[in-house]
Amino acid sequence: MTASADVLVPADRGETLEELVHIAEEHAKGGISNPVLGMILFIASEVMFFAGLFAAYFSLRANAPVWPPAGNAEFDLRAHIALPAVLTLMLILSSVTCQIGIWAIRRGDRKGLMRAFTITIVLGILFLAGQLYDYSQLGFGVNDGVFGSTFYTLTGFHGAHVFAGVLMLGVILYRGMAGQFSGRHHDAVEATSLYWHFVDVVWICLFTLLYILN
Amino acid sequence: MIRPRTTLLVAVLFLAIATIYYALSQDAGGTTMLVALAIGMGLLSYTLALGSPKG
Amino acid sequence: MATTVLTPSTARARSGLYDWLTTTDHKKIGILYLASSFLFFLVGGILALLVRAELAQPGLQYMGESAYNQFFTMHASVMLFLFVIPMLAGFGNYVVPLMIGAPDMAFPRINALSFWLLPLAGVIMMLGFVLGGAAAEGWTSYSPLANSKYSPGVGTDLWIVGLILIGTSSILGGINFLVTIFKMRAPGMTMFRLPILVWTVLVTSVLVVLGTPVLTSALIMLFIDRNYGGAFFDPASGGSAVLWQNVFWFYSHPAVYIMILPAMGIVSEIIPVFSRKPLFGYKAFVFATAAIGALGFSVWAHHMFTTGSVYLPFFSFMTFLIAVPTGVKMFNWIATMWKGSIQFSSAMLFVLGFLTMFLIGGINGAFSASVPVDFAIHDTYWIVAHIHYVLFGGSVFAVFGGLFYWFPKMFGVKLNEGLGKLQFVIMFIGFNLTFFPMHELGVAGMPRRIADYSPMAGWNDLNLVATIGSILVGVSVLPFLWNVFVSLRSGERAGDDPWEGNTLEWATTSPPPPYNFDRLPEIRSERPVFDQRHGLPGPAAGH
Amino acid sequence: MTRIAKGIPRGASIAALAAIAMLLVAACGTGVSVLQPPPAATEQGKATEWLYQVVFIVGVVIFFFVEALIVYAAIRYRRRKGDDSLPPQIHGNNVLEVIWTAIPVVIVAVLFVISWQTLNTVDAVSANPKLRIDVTGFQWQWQFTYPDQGVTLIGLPDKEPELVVPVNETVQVKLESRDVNHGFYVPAFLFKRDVIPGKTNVFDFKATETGVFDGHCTQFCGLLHSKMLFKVRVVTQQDFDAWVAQAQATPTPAPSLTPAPSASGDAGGGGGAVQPVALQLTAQNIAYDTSELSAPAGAPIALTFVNNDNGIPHDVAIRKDSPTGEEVFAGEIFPGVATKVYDVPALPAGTYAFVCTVHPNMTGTLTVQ
Repeated sequence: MTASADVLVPADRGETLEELVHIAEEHAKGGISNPVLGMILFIASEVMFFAGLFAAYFSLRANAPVWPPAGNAEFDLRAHIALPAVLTLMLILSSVTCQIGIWAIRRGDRKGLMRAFTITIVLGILFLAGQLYDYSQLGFGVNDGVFGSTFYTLTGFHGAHVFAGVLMLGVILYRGMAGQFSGRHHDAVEATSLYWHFVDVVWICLFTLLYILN
Repeated sequence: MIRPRTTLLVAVLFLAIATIYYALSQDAGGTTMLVALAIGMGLLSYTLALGSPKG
Repeated sequence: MATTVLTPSTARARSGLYDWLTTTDHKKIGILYLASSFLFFLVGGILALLVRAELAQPGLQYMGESAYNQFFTMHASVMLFLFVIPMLAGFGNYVVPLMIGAPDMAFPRINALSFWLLPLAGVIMMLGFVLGGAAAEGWTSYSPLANSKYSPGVGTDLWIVGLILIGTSSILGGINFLVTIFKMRAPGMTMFRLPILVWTVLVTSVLVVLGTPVLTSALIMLFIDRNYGGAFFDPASGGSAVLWQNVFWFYSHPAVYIMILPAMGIVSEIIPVFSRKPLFGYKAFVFATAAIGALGFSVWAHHMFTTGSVYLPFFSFMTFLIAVPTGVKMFNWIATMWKGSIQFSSAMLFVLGFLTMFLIGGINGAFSASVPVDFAIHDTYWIVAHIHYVLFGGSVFAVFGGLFYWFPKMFGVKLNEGLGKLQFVIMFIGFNLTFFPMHELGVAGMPRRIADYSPMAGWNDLNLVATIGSILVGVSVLPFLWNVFVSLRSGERAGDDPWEGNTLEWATTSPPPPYNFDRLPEIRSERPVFDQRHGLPGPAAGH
Repeated sequence: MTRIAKGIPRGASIAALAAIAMLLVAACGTGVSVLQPPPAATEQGKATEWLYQVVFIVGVVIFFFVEALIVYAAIRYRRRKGDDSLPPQIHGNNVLEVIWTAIPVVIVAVLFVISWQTLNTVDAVSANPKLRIDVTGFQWQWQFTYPDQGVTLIGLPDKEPELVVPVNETVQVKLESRDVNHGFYVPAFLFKRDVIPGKTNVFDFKATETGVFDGHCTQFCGLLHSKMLFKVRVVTQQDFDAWVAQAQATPTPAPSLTPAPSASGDAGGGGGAVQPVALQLTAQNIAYDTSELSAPAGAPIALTFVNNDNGIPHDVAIRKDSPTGEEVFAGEIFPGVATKVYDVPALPAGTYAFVCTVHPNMTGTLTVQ
């Protein structure tokens, strides 16, 4: 080994002062805001949370000799698809209204945000109520073998996420009424809407898997 | 430093691992987690690269 | 460099207990993390000593199987989830914002929440001991053993709840680190000028953010099985016992890297400073860290070779592959010391201990990557030796190195070097006395997690040696406690930069002001403080 | 600089020489075996043993080589007193990085390939083995069934079961669990395989020498995991045949595990001078439903024992004073779900313990007045 082989000076050194100033300015502008970035990372984490539940579902389903397991005619969820289908449409619609709210506040339209988010919250609550009603109509429980366990765990934890989303939307609404958001300052609104969209996407996967591909 | 689109290679990497894994083992559970990991990794690294200041 | 003295009025405006309970200052939260983790280290250590006491001789001398099973389960749970992971998170909390020249973490209040969840979770886990028995299924909590049918006690439910809280704390902490590292860097602190510790915390945070939720979902499924008649892991109702192992290890193998990568980061900060050389192969180090993180997600089933239900060559290959980036790191550390000017401070001694112990822990781990050899040593004391060489000989030695290294920054006083060296010598000898014989016990066939063994099995002497070693390890903590006590009272004043450090935390006062920096040096390499001390390197100024 | 640069290969070669010397000392030390598994007693185990030796030697060489580098660097480049000079600031060397990436890649690739080859030997399962044995694990004992010979053995806490097999013949073991995960491990075979509920694992072994070998449960399985032991006795074919004949003649050496008929009917029998006292006890979730029973002195007891644990064997044994005291009665062990009536003879007044022979943690007090 000789000295010439040693990398004595990293290649990326020696910016001019102008370059340094430029870097500092770029820092000040800085990409995505912290709350939104944090929320997207949290969503990535939630993806893996549901991955664990989905992994259990697929693994148990692959192990089962028949799916849905024999012995309970109620396991055929396609017979129950009407209400969940309506709920799915409601949740998709709520994502649309949520996004309308975002577009409104980006324009600085506070009233538009309030209106859109109120509708979103109402749709979210209706979804939860509809799901609870749906549970009450199903002829099996969480203790009915792997089918009951996976069904209620997947939909139940999704429901819990919808509930959390409704609470977050409520906080946004409350803060919005207090006049805390503007066209320039509405990171919390953006973050909440991303979460709401994510919850929507999870439901579409669940609906497809549990009801259509059952 | 790295263009956000380049970071999606991480997702491709894990999709490749998931594919190989499924081809070899036919294990539904593990494959689900690896595919989800590809999505999670992709989302995470893409936003981090997009969201962070240059340099 | 002149020492900047804080004006007392600003520094002491709000002090006392209330301040510590409500603080959102990353430095105070970091110290809280370290203190709470150290308390749990003592708790876990006492549990370990109880386990070792029972194993010193064949026969049941001090406790029944029930107590023994609770003790080893809680020993592992406390050490992994309430000591090693939070301890390293504590270092990250204290050091990362300083190293990147930020005033605080990105989300200071979430940071406080992350911390306060931990003691809460610890208390919930421990409550089992007074409510009819703590969890006793091993920290891996294999189902169906952990189902309510075979483990009806409330201790397991408390364990699950505690672990979910710890997981939540980790995820929030991981997100906080990622946003901080990506968004709060000082001007000039590009990604490839980040200190290696920051890189390791970054990769660790990715593992935490994407791995921990899988554990959360596994724990929730277990909780549903136990309390609401779920059937996920109950073969009698169509569930799968192997499924638990899959979801559990999908998190818990990356968790091993969560527990070692920041320790490697600490080592990578200490070696260059006490060798007076830059880290050899900085970029190789970054890539090796990323490679370990990525590979870490595709080796989970190497804990399940003996189940007969995993595709063995895939996981064997991936596991072997992890040895490569780990080896790269080892050679880079040695190359950093090569031709250096090595000072044997206590911090450096612990790091040298780390290198040796981690080397053994890496090699004896490679045995398990070879599937047939794993069939011979899996679930024996060999594995106990392996995890302790990695997590104790590795992580804990690095933790003590880090404590000696950053203590002056945190409190403005140095820890006593003599006591530190005494501690190192006792701990190093005690550690090897405890865990090296376990290799021999393992190949001889002693299974792990047994409360008792036959006096005819030929394991008596080695177990006695291991127990004596464990007492030495216990004793070695005493000089440290005394050291902290006397040093805080009358330690040698450290000054801003007692070790001639490289990274930005040494550019501010000891302890730093609440907002961290009055002014930052120019950042043109991964060693801004070194550059400032020796003159900025430029293309023209090559040595 | 040049002087030090020359020092590197010299240092490395010194380190390598030291490593090899130490290795030779370790290898040649007659009668000294460090970190060696017990001599393998099966064909499969011998393959694993060979692989272990290879991995071991590679590991030891790497350890001494790297450790020598660490020690050499630490001593050779220690800071002398009063030396304040700055050593050369070397940031890295790409050639070296490639070398110490490539060499480990080659090493692990070789290890992987030979491991895979050995795995194929160890894991191979014969289509027509000479002897089949069904091994069932349950908390905290083993049951060995020879389906073709009609022999069943079951272990008890004070008497670990012994798996008897002929030497030099392929034996196929089928592993099943009735409750939680267990591990079938024989150190001298250098082999273990998990015993998992809801999943059947199969492996072959061919013992190469006669003798008695210890076996353990290695997968933590609850309270008395450490007591879940067994032995493997490898005998010649003649001895094995003789053993089988003897085992078939004596009606099952250990209590039978055949499911009991639901026996509410055949209880009424045994009418003696004194009318028996009826008592009931239920076992569920590895626990008795009560910890207190009482009965009058001098009267026989008709103890209706309901075992509600599906597939898990229980019984009721009555012992004087304490669960470890002198046994005065032992009922038949049978798996659930089933019910049996035990005819317990009349007992003198006193305190007794009732306990499950299979699960010593299931205990209660029987007061006879």
